Amino acid sequence: MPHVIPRHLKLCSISMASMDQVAFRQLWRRFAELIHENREVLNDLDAAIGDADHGSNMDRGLGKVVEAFNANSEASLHADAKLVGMTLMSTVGGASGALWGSGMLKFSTALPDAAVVEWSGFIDALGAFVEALSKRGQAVVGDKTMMDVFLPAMTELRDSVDVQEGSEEIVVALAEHAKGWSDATRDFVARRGRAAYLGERSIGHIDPGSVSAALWFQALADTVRDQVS
Amino acid sequence: MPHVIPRHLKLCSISMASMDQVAFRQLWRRFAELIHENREVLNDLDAAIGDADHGSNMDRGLGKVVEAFNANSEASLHADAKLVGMTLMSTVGGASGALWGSGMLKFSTALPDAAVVEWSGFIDALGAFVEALSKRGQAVVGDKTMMDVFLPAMTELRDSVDVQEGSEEIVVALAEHAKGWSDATRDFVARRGRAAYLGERSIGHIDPGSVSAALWFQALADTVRDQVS
Amino acid sequence: MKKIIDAVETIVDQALDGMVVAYPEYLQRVEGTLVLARSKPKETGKVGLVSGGGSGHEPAHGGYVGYGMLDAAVAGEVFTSPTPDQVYAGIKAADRGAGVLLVVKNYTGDVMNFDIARELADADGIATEVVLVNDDVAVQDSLYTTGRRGIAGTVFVHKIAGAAAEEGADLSSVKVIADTVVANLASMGCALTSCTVPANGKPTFELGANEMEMGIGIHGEPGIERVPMMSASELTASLYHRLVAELSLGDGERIAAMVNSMGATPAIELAIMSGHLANLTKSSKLSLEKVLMGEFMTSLEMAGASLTLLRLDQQRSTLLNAACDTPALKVVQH
Amino acid sequence: MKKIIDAVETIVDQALDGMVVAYPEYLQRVEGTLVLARSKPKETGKVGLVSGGGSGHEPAHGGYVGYGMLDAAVAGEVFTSPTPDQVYAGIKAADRGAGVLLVVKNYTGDVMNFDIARELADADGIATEVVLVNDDVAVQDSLYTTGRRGIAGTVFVHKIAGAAAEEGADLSSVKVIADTVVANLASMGCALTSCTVPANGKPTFELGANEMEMGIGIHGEPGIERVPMMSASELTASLYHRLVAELSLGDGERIAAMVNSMGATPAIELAIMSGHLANLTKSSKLSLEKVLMGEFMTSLEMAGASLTLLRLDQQRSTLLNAACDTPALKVVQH
Ligand SMILES: Nc1ncnc2c1ncn2[C@@H]1O[C@H](COP(=O)(O)OP(=O)(O)O)[C@@H](O)[C@H]1O
Ligand SMILES: Nc1ncnc2c1ncn2[C@@H]1O[C@H](COP(=O)(O)OP(=O)(O)O)[C@@H](O)[C@H]1O
Ligand SMILES: [Mg+2]
Ligand SMILES: [Mg+2]
Ligand SMILES: [Mg+2]
Ligand SMILES: [Mg+2]
Repeated sequence: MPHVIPRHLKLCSISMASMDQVAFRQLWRRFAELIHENREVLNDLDAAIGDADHGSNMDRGLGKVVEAFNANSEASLHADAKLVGMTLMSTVGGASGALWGSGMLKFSTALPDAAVVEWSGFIDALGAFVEALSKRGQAVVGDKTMMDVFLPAMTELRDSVDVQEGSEEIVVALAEHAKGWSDATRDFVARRGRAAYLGERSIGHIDPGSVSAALWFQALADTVRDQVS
Repeated sequence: MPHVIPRHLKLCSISMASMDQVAFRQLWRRFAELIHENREVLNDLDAAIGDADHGSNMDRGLGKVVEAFNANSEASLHADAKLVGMTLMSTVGGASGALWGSGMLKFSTALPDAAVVEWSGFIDALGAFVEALSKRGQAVVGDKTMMDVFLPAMTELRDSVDVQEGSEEIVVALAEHAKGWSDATRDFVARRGRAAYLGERSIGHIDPGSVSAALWFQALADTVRDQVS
Repeated sequence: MKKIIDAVETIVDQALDGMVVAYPEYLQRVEGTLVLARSKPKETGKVGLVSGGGSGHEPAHGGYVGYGMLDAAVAGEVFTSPTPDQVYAGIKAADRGAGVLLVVKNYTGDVMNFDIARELADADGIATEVVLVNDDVAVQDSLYTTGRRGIAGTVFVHKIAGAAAEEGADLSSVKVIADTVVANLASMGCALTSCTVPANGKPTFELGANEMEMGIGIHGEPGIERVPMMSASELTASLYHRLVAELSLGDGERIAAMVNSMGATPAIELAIMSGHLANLTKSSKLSLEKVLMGEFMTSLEMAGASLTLLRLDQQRSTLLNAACDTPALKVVQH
Repeated sequence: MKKIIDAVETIVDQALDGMVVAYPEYLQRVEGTLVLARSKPKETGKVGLVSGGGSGHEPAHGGYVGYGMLDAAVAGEVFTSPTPDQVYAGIKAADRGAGVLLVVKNYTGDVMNFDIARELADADGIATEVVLVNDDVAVQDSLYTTGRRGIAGTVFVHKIAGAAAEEGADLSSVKVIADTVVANLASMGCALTSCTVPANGKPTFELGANEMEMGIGIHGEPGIERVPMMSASELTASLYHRLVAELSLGDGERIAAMVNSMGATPAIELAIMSGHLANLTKSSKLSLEKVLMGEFMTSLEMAGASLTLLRLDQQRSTLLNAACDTPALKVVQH
């Protein structure tokens, strides 16, 4: 695991006032790593209540994102995010591909044609992303999907953004909460996605899409920590 | 196992001068029992060098022979043997069905339209049976087939027939020899039948058809023993 | 995992090329895509039909591309719905100027990816309609959730809507016909063994030596109940009665059926089920006009079978019996 | 043993009835026999074609009964050659006054049972000829033994001899054509898993997780070598080169091929093999004119595949491409 930050540094409250292309790409590279490491876990979770491919899907798509980053140096954050969106859209497939792909395209349109964006602008773009997911997938909190992570995470970020800018504390805490929200899906009855076919039998299994969503916030935390260190 | 003869009786030399319909049917009923008991063994032997059905084939056919006996009381040995031949021919299938079926039809034509035949006449009919098998199957001794039992058994019976008529000693010894001839096929390379496709790889496995042939001689021994007791 | 493959990543790409090798007179691959289209496209002015979905259900869907059925089939990775760009390529390949009907099995992933593709086609001025197939009665239908899944009955939609399109019906008529097929369609399957998703490398689930899973999905998704192995007679009756109830089929009604292998279950077992099916329909005084028996919508090498019933009326019967000529289904006029 | 059956003893009987349920426009069962015959017999004065063998190889052989192929198929118990009375019933059903060609796979049991049936037909004044199919090159040919086995290539004999008979060729001409097919035919298969003979209840053999059996017979008979799993590319090449050598195929020659599933191996894997096949033929400058891909000669639920090559000349090519219309193989003129 790269970018490991010495423990004592974690204690100081440092913030990231803005997100630039380097950080943005680092975030997605880190996400790709985390997904790759958890590929089997995600497939196994999906095997229990779905079709055993969520890890393969995300890993395939994020591998392609990294390849796309390596092959293209885009001129702006907008272009970078669009690259991510187009790549995910065309390589992930399945429910998660449509959601992450169309979501990231919305994300990109909310980002400026510039190399850097204020932290609050980044949060707004993330808001557009989550809104796109809601629209496309129609899932609400409690439906046992990735929205069980994205929706509360968005609320938490919005609540914090006025007070602190990209604080390491906030994103580290958020990553932990995200993990918790994901774990909590274990007790839900799935109402959206493939797991919904199981009805009550979906209880007792964590939703794979919520786990990958939580990993994204882990990647965000790791990135902020690394950038501010 | 019915028809068990107390051990001490085995020592007296008693003979069967002729074979009647009762004995003939008893012989086939006993053969059917032995095959049924060894069904799995025969299938397993066939699995090793063939297609795993010799036990099923023989068991199916002999079950039908018993059914046919129960349903039809024929007027002569000839008719009984023909019933056996037609039944085997139309229900066993595979190599063994063609051989036992056409063999028993020849056997029947060698038997008189009477209820009883001299022991020597029975041996002659058996000779016709074995000859039909040779003709149909073209197998010689050493080819790793049922002929590895039938051909030497025929020689032994012919050699004995002048001296003793249907002696219990002879048929009991013959059953033992038949078992030995069958066991000996283990070392042969198959040249006829499905096992021939294996070539050298057939070495080390006993030929299933030789085992069922040996069981027929066991049935003969059991029948003679029972008849003379 | 024992499969005749080279690498997990190239399975779908290689298999599509292989389909063209085997069926050059039927199929061509749209350059640079995962789309199989008719090698001889239909006349302009006729409605195009596109279906698609994850791979691993062969012959679905490439096997149904040809006269009287589909114009293009879009493949995704194994058991993963195709991406919108691919679906869009399929739409373009199928469009002959009269719009395109998309046959979509009702899975969130398929629905969303096809929806995005429709948005792309819309921007391009290609009219599209969607028929959502949700024939799997193992799953309770509900407005508040994802609803029912689409499984083997989809092939009847291809056949009947395809025949209507071939006859020159316009887009909205083809859609109406397709929707009435779905409204009169019910399927349910069972698994005797799991399949192994190549990217995953191990069986998706485990079944005991005497267990079967009723209501299995075609992606190895869990079914509704794990039960002891049934005889062919019990199994067929159990599926049949469920479907008859679901469709409220009554005396004298006309039906078509599909006895479908999930993959490993051999034809000899399907034939035994078909025999029972004929007897069951006789007992319930249904008129069984057509049986499709074989591998139509598989789940890789899963052992198991599904039964589909379709209520027929004169229109559906005529279209079902209309000539078609595709790699996997040919109806020859006698 | 997990199978959708009712009882081991009734499998074949039930499956034959089920075939008629599924294909009433093609097949009828000859009353009281295990014979499937055309529901619409061909014109009198044409040579009849009968094939048969043990069951468990579906669609062989009942699936090939129909216009341009067989007139009757005779079933035995699973993996057990049919009995002479059944074969004889098949001969009678197929006879249209011009004699009957029997297509027999070269197994002792089949050969002898068909021979006995011929003796019966002879006594009845029906002329018969036999073509012995022995395409399995895994087994060394030898005059002193049983010779080679007949496997999937048999379907090419049905197709080509069937087309000749349909065109009105007389018995000896049909036999000559069938014999030249056999003389130019080579096949070899492999198994990834065993099958389970119903009457036996357990797998015929065991293979390790990374093992395959090369040269497997279609009844689960041992092959020639147990090897580590190969990639699709290695496997196809290994089978292909063996067949090319066996047929001494040289630059520019025309061939047809069959990529056949042993049962459980799904179409997606066959398609990958077909892709390799096309590349291999290109490299060796052979002209691959036709590929039959699918389940043509199976071994119950065995996983594995076989490859068949047939050298074509103009006559065989024409007959191969002639129209045929059977449950399992349809050639539609385009
Ligand atoms: N309608 C929906 N809205 C939001 N998320 C969804 C929806 N449907 C499914 N998901 C998410 O997608 C995940 C499954 O993704 P994946 O396995 O890659 O796709 P598929 O279900 O098509 O195989 C689920 O675990 C769930 O979190
Ligand atoms: N040509 C032959 N001559 C004599 N016996 C033969 C011949 N071919 C096969 N057999 C015998 O038949 C036995 C196999 O019978 P069976 O398994 O019932 O038929 P199949 O081989 O058709 O499956 C072999 O074990 C062998 O003893
Ligand atoms: Mg999934
Ligand atoms: Mg055998
Ligand atoms: Mg999926
Ligand atoms: Mg056999």
